[in-house]
Amino acid sequence: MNTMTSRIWSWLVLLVAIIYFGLPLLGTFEFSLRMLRGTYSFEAYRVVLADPQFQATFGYSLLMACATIVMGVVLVVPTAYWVRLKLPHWRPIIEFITLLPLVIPAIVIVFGYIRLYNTSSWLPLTGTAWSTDLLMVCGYTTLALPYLYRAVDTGLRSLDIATLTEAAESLGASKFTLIWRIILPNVSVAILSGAFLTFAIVIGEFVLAALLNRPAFGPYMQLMGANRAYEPAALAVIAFALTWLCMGLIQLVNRRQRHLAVPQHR
Amino acid sequence: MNTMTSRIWSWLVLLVAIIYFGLPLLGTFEFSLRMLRGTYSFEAYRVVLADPQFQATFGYSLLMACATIVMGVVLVVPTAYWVRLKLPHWRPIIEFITLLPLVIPAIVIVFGYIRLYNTSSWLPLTGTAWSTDLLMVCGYTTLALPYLYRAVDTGLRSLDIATLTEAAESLGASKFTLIWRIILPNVSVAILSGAFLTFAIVIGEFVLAALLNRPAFGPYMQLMGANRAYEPAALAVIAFALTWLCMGLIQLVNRRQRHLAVPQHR
Amino acid sequence: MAFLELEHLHKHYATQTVVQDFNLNVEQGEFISFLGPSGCGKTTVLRMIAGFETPSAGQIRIDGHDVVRLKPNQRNIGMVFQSYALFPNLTVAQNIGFGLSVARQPKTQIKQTVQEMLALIKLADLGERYPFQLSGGQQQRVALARALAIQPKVLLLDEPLSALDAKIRVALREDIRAIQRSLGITTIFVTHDQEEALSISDRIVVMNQGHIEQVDTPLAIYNQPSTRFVASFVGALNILNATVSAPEQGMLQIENQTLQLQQPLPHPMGTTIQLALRPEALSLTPKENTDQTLVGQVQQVQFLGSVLRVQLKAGAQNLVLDQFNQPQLIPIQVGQTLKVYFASNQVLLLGAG
Amino acid sequence: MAFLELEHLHKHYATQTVVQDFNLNVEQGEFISFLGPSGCGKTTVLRMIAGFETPSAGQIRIDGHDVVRLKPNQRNIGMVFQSYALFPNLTVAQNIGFGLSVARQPKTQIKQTVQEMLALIKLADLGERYPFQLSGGQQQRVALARALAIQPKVLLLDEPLSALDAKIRVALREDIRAIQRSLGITTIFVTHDQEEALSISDRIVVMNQGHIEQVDTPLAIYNQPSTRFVASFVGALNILNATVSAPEQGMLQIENQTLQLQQPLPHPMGTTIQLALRPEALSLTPKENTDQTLVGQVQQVQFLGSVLRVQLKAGAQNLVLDQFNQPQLIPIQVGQTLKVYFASNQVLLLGAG
Repeated sequence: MNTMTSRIWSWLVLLVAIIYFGLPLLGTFEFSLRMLRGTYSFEAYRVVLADPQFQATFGYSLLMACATIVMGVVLVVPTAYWVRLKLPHWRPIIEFITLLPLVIPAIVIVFGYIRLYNTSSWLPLTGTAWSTDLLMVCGYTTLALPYLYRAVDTGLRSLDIATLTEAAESLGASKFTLIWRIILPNVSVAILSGAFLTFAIVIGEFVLAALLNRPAFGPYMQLMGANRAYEPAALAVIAFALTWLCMGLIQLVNRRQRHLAVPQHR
Repeated sequence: MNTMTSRIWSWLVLLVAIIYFGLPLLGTFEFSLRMLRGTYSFEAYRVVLADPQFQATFGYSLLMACATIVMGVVLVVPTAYWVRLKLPHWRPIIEFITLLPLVIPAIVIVFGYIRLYNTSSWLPLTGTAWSTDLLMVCGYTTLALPYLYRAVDTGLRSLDIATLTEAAESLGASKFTLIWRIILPNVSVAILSGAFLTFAIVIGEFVLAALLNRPAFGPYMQLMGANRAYEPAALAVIAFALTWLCMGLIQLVNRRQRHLAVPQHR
Repeated sequence: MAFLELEHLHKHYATQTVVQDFNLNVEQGEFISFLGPSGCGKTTVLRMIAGFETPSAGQIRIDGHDVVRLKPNQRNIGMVFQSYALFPNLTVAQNIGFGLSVARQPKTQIKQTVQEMLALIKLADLGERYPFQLSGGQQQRVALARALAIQPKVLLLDEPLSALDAKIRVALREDIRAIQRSLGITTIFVTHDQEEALSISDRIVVMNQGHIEQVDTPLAIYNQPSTRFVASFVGALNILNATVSAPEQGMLQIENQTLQLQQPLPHPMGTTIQLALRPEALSLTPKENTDQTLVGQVQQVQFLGSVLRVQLKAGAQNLVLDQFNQPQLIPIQVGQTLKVYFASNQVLLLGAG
Repeated sequence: MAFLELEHLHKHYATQTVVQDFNLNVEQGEFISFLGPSGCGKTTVLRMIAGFETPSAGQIRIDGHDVVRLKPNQRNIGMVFQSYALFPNLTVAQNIGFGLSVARQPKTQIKQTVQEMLALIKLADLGERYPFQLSGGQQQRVALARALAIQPKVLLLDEPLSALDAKIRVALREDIRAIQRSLGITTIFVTHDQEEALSISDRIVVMNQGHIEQVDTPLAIYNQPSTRFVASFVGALNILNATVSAPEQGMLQIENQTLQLQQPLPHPMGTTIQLALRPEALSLTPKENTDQTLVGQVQQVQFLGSVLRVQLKAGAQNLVLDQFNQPQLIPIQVGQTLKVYFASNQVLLLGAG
């Protein structure tokens, strides 16, 4: 086929990507370097990273993110497996449920949670710090569900779930053994990419943390954004760099897992 | 297999869904009915729907959503097609680009846009209302890209793009004819579901509209939320009902498009 | 008492019956094939034995024990699938050892069994490979080894060769048979390919629309088909309409040509009955036992490699003849009239049509 | 000047050569098969003719015009794919009419052509169905009609029968051949199945590792293979090591048994050469032209339906014999010693081994 047209398209895609994402990012980055008047410097970054508030809130959100990922994986992997195996007609419904968080604004969820689990309710989860954290992890899991479910479901698609299940059963394995030793390792890349997104969501989340009044990174960012000029730009760039790091790691894992590759035809 | 275990799992999934989504929603709904003291009524809904501000902002956001969907489809369908056909090794990169908006907070994008296209820049897009709208549609397209691209890409997965392309070419068709007459109709369901998500995102979006100072539905909701008690709850319920409507429509279309079904094995 | 007993097995789903009144006794060490067109229920019976489907009615006994209520992972049955179904994240050795590791056998024991199995399937050096690094034929060998490693009571093979190329298919089926013989394992092999079933089996179960048409040895299935379905499904067949002219003498008329079978016919004079003749039972040259002839006009000559297939027309009726290709044969011309010889004891009577 | 001319076609990718110096002239109306194992480059040549691949060097002329620089949609070539590649959103009639509609033919004209095509593929009533409502065989017929509707100069078929069941495969290949004959369309058919190629083609191009091994009629390919690859790829073959004992008289020793071929041998006395014999050239009973014999011991008897395959061992050498199944044959026992008859003119000389 015409490689010329192919080239032009490739460049067009790149151009769109640059205009859409590159330029704003570049603008932000350039701005973040101008904290010291008249010269480019990393002063903004130094200030941000040295702030004990930054370290505390980031650490807290990191912890929340990990808890969310664990809870999400435990919920999602068996569910996605089971839906594919036994309830294929349920898939549209499940898919719909996992999309709800995108559609119902986070504020509705929080609003509902606070009404349901406040100190005077039958399950006063907002009473203590640890139970509020638990509530928050539940909320974050809700927010992360669509990405995690979709990622895992896509990962499962490349497996012949039904036959692998039967093969494992005929060899004497239980469902638990199967999920732990066969399914989980085979969707590990999918889980990783879902986990990375979960991480990004939890780190940046503001509404839930603010309303439940927990010391998370989102409110801290918002505070900085409202009161400072250069630091938020630096924070955005840091977040972006973290993202690239994660992506790089995922690519690396991907390359090692080439046994999932579909055989090639000529 | 054991239908008992299957049943238990089904109920468990349902239970989780109810606890996560149902209860908060129900709480919100119940609250929205209590505008008139001592009795349940739809007063909050009447007030909301009668508000001319509601009608104006909702109409404006509706228009923006449609423009975003059109722009998104025109960008995404040929790109996704081309990437699948010619640049399979580009897929991880493209996938990464489409994920960026989830990770880079909207505020960074807007911040960059305003710096780049303000009235004193080389392309003063924020100068007039219509060019600001254009900028906003671009921004929304960016936000909607991940969902739209993933949906279309998933839709394309069930087609043997390479062979269909060759078949069409051997029959004398150009690439444009192929995309218009074969690819687009075959991913129409995927586009619809992507469009629905785009719609939901644009209707609820706040940051972009507020910073560009356009009369959209998001800022209106925020305003109501800050100043009223019962109306925001009513708005959330309305948004949810709209969602269900869209989902119902998609299911309907899905059922008509059964020729995309994968043949079943026994 | 047979080793594997299937009694009055039924299976129906909401709207349709897929298996009805299936009865079969399999002796220990026997190699049985289920043969039939797709949708005939052969795979469903196999899956009921494995435990992946629950019979609507009937009994399944292995070695005297009823297994219907046992879960698949309690039945100790080896299963090989059409799609290989190897675990993609495990090496070949780990795949083969999976069942033993699940059963918590000691590691040294597992290692030894895996080595034996690898030697058995002639892939001793490939233990550390991953499934995606193997060819289809090799993957299926590994799947076979994996199923055999747990020393199952019964080995079930669900169209294991369908996904493979023709030459590999033939080689692997011979290997499967040899391994089965050497281990003496009771085996059920599901296939829609008649040559596969005929070449590999001790006995064949021919199925159609959920019921058994015939259970017999390959030779008997081919040479004495008991139903019209078996006759036409297994092997190619010429079906001829003939009119009985003298039942006691076994005399028939086909398009004004007379045949005389060596047996009286149970039909009154004037009845139209159907005869069947295998293409390879016909010959263009007389042989010692060919006591019957038919004359026809050549419609088409097809060269299939080892076989030359001649399509003739006798009046309104089609006749296909197979003969081995021999370079010195005189070429046959389309339109030519030829005499076809055959033995009366090779005629299958299909009854009044 | 031939209708389709391929001259010195080469195709290489970065690291490997997939087609080298491919030369072929195809006459108008000819039916040519490309036969070879997977990866031999046969599909690549087809795709170069269609325009989906660009040759690294060489020329492709159709009806005298060089088409190498034309895009696929300018070449007017009909293509049928293994996976059918029907457009899932169009009905059968719309699929068949797609090429005409792209060419902006008037609607009445399109409708008429579609009707003719539907009649040609014997699916006249199914025009309003969608592809997913058809069986595999029907879908492939529609794909054929779609390719023929645009009245292409050349019809290219890329393993069109590989995805179908055995019986449908045979029926459809005969239909394809009949349609091709009736339209007189120049056709290239790619396959890895030798029986398919032998039964359907005017000429066969046997390919191996990117080059042509032999181009000839099916009979010549089978009976006079010009290379060892062709001999062993097309049909089954016994290969025997023999020692030349008297070159002028054509005398050979195989495991202490003497053969005498009817031709002098171009090898000195004492040379070890390889002979090839088709399994169907061997017989258990003497025939008029069987002037040679070998004695062997029965290793295995396989019943394949119409054919009974006997595997013998003569000393250290394996010998496979095919004979038609006949019910009255005396059963052959494993271990039995048998005499095998064959004609010296059926022996293929493969040269010094």
